[in-house]
Amino acid sequence: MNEIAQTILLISAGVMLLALVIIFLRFIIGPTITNRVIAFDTMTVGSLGLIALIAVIEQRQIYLDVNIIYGLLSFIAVVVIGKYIEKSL
Amino acid sequence: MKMELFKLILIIVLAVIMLASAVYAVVSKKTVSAVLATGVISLLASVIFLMLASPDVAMTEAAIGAGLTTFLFFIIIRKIEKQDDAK
Amino acid sequence: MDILQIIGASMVLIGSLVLLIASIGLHRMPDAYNRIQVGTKASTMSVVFVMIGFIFILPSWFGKFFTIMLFVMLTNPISSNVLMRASHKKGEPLSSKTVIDNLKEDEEKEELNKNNENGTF
Amino acid sequence: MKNFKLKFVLFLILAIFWVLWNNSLKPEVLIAGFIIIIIAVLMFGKSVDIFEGIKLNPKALAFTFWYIIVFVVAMIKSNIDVISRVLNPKLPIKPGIVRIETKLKSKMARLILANSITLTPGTFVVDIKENYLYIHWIEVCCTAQNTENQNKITQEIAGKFENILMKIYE
Repeated sequence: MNEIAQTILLISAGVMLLALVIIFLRFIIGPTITNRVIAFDTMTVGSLGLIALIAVIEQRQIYLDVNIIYGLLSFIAVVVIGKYIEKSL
Repeated sequence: MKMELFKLILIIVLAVIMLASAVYAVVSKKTVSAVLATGVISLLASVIFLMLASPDVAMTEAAIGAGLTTFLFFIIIRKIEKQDDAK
Repeated sequence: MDILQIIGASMVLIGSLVLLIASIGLHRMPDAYNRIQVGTKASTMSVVFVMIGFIFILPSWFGKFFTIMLFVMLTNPISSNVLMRASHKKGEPLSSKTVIDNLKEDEEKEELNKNNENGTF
Repeated sequence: MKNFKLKFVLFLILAIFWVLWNNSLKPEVLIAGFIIIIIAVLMFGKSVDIFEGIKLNPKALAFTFWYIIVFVVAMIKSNIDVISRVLNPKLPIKPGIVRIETKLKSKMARLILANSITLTPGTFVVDIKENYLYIHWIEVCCTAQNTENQNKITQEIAGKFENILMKIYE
């Protein structure tokens, strides 16, 4: 891969990591359960981008399969948590 | 060289977040928050497994840790609450 | 092909900056509803930008990136909608800037009607 | 065979996803996938009524493409809106939950409408009851309760999507 492109990719990985840390702070201080679940959801979607970035840097296609399983299961988990908050599980 | 340094930094930051999340799961007063913190731990653990070049373990960790245990815990907490309400 | 790779990498950078702005927005917004708005929109858009950038970098993996993009665009609004309805039903407080809440008014009206019907019998 | 058309739509969607996800057109991949998809359609074909009212003609296809273009433009606008609101130091928000009425009947059309409203500037679906959608709006323009005002709000939030979806589904 091109040198410049690779450097830009590394920088964007750093930005994503910073974003994950800031979202995690919201997870810690969130006053109610809803705020924590929002932080969890946003963190999941952010790490989808990070996993795809690792797959591109390492040039291995199989890493993307982890991505879809991850997205599917976290979607189901958030729906179950929503049902729990609504008391209709 | 640049790649090695990048990987090292990534793993260290993710591990620090994991540790903080684990401490939070222990000290938090609410059960639900502790379960969510456990979900965050296995989320980041699967990213670290991926960095160490083992996609199959990462897949299992994502399926079991982030998905199954989280919603099993929630279903069971709800059942316990229902029993308490019935009393 | 160098120029395509650089365009793709800059799109990935834009996507990660959008995610960073989402994370700042999670701290600045006053109540949970506005946080859900910012979190869902910005994170979905960030994934879309990142995946389009990767399609520019590696065109031979087009299918996988496109599937992940479609998947996130379909499921992320649904899960946030479930979360928002649940928190409204549970009674999560709205911020003091809120102007109007039609849903709560209608629910109260429905409740009142039900009570009246029960009262007459 | 009952509602063959709807099952065919389900088959088509699953096949497109299979080919995209495997990212190859080798014969063995295609044959294995089609066997699995046919079994899945036969097993879960009973609950296929969410596609009810869909049309399979060139006009509907053209309107689908037009819908995608409108949707992408709205989505990019939405993101610029969110960024400018978050980075503005005064935080210019005036949130509220408003009620709009929809004319769509089909389940799939309602799902697409709700998803599109969620991803466009400043609006977010909270709940759906019969014909009414309750929407959390980040910048409420007018709060009066009369019918004329409600029609105006409906036009502003859902008008352009609803008109195109009517042509595809009804």
